[in-house]
Amino acid sequence: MTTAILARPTLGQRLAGPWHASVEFLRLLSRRPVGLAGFIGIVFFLLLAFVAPLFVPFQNDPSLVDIYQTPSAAHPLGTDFQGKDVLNQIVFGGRDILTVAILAALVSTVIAITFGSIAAIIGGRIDTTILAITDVVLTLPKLVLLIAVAAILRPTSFVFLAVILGLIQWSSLLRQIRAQVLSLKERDYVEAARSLDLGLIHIVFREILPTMRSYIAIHFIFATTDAMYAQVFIVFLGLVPVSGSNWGIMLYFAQGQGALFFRDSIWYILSPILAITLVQLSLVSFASALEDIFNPRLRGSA
Amino acid sequence: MPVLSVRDLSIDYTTRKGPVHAVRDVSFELEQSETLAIIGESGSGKTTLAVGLIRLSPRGTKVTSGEILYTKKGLTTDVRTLDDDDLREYRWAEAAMVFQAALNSFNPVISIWEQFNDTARAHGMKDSRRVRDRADELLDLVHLDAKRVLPAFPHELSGGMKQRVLIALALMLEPQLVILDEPTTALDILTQRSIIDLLKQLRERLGFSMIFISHDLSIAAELADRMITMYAGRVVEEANVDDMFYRPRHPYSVGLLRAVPRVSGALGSVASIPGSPPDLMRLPKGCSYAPRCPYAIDECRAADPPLIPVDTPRHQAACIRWKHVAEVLGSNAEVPVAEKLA
Amino acid sequence: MTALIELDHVSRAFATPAGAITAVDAVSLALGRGEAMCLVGESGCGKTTTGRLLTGLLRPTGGRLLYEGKDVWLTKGADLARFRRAVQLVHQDPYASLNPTRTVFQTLSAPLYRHKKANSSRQALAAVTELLKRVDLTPPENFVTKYPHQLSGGQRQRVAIARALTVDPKVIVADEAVSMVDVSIRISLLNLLLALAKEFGVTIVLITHDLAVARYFARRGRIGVMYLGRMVELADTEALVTDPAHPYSAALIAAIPEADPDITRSKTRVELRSAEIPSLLSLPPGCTFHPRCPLSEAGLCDVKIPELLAIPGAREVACHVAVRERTGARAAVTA
Amino acid sequence: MTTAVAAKDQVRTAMDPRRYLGDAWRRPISRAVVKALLTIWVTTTLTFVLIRLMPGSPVELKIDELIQTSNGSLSYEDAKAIASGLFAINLNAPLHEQYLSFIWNLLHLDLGNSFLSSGTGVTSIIVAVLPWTLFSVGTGLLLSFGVGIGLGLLAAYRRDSLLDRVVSTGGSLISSIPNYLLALLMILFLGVQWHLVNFTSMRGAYSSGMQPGFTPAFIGDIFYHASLPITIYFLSQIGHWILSMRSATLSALEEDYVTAARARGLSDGRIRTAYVGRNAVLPLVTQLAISVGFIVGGAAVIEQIFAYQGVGLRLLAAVTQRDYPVIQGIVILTTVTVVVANLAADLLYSKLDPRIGRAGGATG
Repeated sequence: MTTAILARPTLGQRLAGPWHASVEFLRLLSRRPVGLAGFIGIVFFLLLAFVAPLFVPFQNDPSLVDIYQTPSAAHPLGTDFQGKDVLNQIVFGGRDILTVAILAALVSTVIAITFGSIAAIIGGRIDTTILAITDVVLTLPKLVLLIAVAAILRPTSFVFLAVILGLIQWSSLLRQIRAQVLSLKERDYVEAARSLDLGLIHIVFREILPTMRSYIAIHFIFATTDAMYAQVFIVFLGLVPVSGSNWGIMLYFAQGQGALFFRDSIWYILSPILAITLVQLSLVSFASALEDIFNPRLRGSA
Repeated sequence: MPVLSVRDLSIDYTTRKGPVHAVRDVSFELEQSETLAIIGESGSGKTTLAVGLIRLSPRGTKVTSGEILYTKKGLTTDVRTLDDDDLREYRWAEAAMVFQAALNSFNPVISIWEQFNDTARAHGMKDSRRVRDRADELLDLVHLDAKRVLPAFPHELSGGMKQRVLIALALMLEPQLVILDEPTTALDILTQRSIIDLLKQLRERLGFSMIFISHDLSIAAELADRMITMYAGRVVEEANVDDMFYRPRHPYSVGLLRAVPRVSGALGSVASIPGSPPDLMRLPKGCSYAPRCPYAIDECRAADPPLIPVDTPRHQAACIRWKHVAEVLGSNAEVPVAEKLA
Repeated sequence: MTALIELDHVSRAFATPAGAITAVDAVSLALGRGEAMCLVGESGCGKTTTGRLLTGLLRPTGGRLLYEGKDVWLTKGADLARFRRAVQLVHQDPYASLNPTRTVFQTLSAPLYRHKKANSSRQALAAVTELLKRVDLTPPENFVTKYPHQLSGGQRQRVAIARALTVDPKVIVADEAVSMVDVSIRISLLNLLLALAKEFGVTIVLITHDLAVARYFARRGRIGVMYLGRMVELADTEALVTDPAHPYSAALIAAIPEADPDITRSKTRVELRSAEIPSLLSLPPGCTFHPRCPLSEAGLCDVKIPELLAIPGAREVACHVAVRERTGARAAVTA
Repeated sequence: MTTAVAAKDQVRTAMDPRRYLGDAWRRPISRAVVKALLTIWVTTTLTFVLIRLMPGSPVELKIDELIQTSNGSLSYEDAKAIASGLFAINLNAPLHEQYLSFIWNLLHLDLGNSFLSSGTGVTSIIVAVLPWTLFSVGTGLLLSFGVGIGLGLLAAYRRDSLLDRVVSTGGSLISSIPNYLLALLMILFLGVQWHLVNFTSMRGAYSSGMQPGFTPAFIGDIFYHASLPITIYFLSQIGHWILSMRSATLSALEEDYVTAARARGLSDGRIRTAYVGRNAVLPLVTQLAISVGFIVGGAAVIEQIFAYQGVGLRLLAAVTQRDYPVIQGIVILTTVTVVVANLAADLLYSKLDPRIGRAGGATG
């Protein structure tokens, strides 16, 4: 036996655990081509949105002679209605949209985990109240509400936008988290921890939440896709003040300027569509692969 | 002529890590009106064997060799070769199965009557008035009130009632063979008693053959004519019930009998079997029980011992040390093992 | 001698969607240090609830739980925490009682750290090794780094027992602790629990539906038989299995199939008047067993709730008829 | 195990009158009704707050606008009176009275008048457009639900076959593309690039010369105009149904009662429908209701892209024109529609699953 490792078991766990877990995880992921492609896609778009702008110069000068050009060496994805380079806009249009989506997902996931756990663990009237609010919010036609709220409040900062998006989409995740915690709370090992007097903090953070890690990760990814959907939705409809560059705004202009019906503008309009679609696809296929890995019941026999 | 004759049956199931040999070269015969108990612990392959008999194995399971010969009115067929339609007919009309999880054996969203009717229609009884009469008669046989039970949904019945309904349903088509997987495990003592008595009564009255699978030796002591002990997918001993309980010859049977305390009579020298069952993917060389066996010698680890006749031709054990076991147990009196070893 | 832990007419009611039920009704039970006793009964008899009332995981809706003579539910803070640790529960299902994401070492060391029994990982490792040896998981180094899914059912149950031992409990309530492990290793687990009672003076209450297991475990102690929330008989083990006084105990013993063909096939049945178990939602008046009881007397059993009374033969029984006949018999002898 | 342990609440608390709402919340059917009423109340209150109380709220904006457009001929009070009429709120009354009269008007389906076409009631505007949205969304949803559960069931039965891979990968691909992008792609390729579909002729809910009525020509025309939105609703939802049904079926297939039904020799068809399908579809019924809310919202952008005259397009027009009474009315009525759909689904569920809403447990 390696007493050396055990002499510092917590450190040993920290070092050996995540490393082995990541290797095992990548091994399992490598057997799922779709999931692996999704993972690579996510890494690619994160690099494109957050790292590439550091190396590429920003081109924002309209050039009226170059409008709606088809792809060429100078403009690999052609130009838009103002003659601006499309590829450049794709590179610079990712950061805001991904930031808002991730931030919104964070807001909704944190709300769902916090109040879902509180409802499940404390129970009683607090549970009934939280559950009632959640059920009501779950039924609301959220996109209609989003349109109304955006139209009236006109969010200008993207943090505000992220908070609004996060605030409308936590409900179904909260219900699921609550159900999970409720069932975990009844587990014998949690009862054992109670009778060993290990304390609420230990029970929540050592016994219950770690078991839900993968579950939360998967739902965080799905929440990101939902937030991105809703975000592009209201940007495309022109309901948030148009400024800066992002893929949704590209679409908004493309439609507003009638580029949709102009045959040569296909690269201009297709680029943001593909960018958004590929991000969504990557997220969804990665999340599905995670589900597959973490939930053996759905696992194929392969 | 036996009703069922199983020969060298082997069943594997595939996992990520490779095939698991769940059932290995199992052979036995079941006579008309005979009751056979198959005893084994978790992982012994007894349930895989039971569902294999009506070819109901789950995905990823494969019968790798052997025959399941079923005989009716002098005609013998191999269940393994039946086509889909014949197989459907064989299931329930010839061999009915009462599952371990009787509690979950009913579709929760349709009434008990519909489940009776479904079964009848599947076997060509289209006249629902006649099905109704038959259902009334069967429920009466298991001492249930048809008027109350038939319109009910499964969740409205207690565990014992569901088990009775399932037995009634099993007898609907007058099968020659009834297979019961842990028929009383989840039930309370008094309910368990009434189910045992009911099975005895019905067997006497209707004359069907019965195979039941259990880890519970006492059910076997109550109901069985003959017994099989399984360990790590193999039959390690086969004997009539008295020989098995009072004159076991395989050390695993001995250990199992000694591990179960009793309520009446002397307690004797009760003891567990040391160690735990082997990993079916990495079976030890030779006899798979050898690592836990108090009587094992070097020879035991050399080759897997075949099932050979001991004492009488109808008593077989897969142990080269069976004579030694007989010596240790001493007299052949009808005294339980734990007392002989005390 | 005062009892270590005592239930004094403890009741527990629950609200269910269909109405209120009383799962445990005025049960009294006093246990001494190092005692190994069993509670038996069928499902719904309240034995599990009684076990949880003993551990303080459930609050009684009536009666008192006494530990070292003090009412536990009147104590607070440190005293209550001390009680919680002194009484530990071992669960039925070894596959659910250990957290799948934590190693044996993590499971066992957390309470050691929490209760200052170890301050460094070196101390924790030494203590964990000691605990593993005590529950016969040897060599311990083979087990410390294992996750629950790498262990067999019996091994998991031993880890669960070791976890209970981390806080030096005075009482262990083992709820069906052996019913889900393989038949062949049950006795060794029971022996482990018995050794704890004998060597360390831990009081152990084994809750089981299996009278044979109860007889083995409590062979030098007592068995309590419960029916629909009430204790119907509490007696020395051999007295109970050879000569049950309560008609329900008698019916159970007569009904149990035994692993011995000669005995089991020649048992005489106790015929009950009804096979139907009354619902906890509408319990019969008087003795709850009277609608099924072969000895039931109209005007007595269906009216008056029998109390658990001590009668000759090392037992207490809650049955009007049994008490009358058995004490009457003694009166006749002495006369 | 005693069954009693399952019940967590103490008797004491059940007697507490303050727990009545809590108890109602635990009973499925009363819960559905309470939920419906609560949701409608929350939305209406929310819109009231948004319109009336937010700083720089539409009411204040409107008053300013009225004063400005009249070049000072209107006093603040007069402008406020006009705004009161437009919003159907008496702005001089105390807040709680404003709120009560707002709710009172609402109960009489009086949602005020549109800013732009004065005299036109919001209710009549909505009544004119809502049916078109309900028709297209409903058709798309039911089609995708039906086809989706069929394909999901099939994929689960042929697990790991080529069909399964194609259907479930395809389903997951198509469900991850936002529906408005699907619509854009459709216009881009089918219309502009390949000239397969004449989009301009399909604008509107029906052709201009058509006489509304139950004539085959009119019905055909309706479907012609709605075909694109319906296709999009269908495509954007079908993946979800396929995947949900597939996984629900896979878990139903592992249930003991399915094995037991096989052992009884039941035909595959009967097992597939009554034993596997019926149990697998149950949880999806609830999801069906939730997706109604989602699609009705998504309809806004789809209707705009295809210029289909439904409630979504009207909502967007109101937003650009800052016609707040119409926005408010549409939000409230859409919510009511969605809530009614949810209520229907909840009731349907309790009919389909005998375990819900029936007193449980014969004794035995």
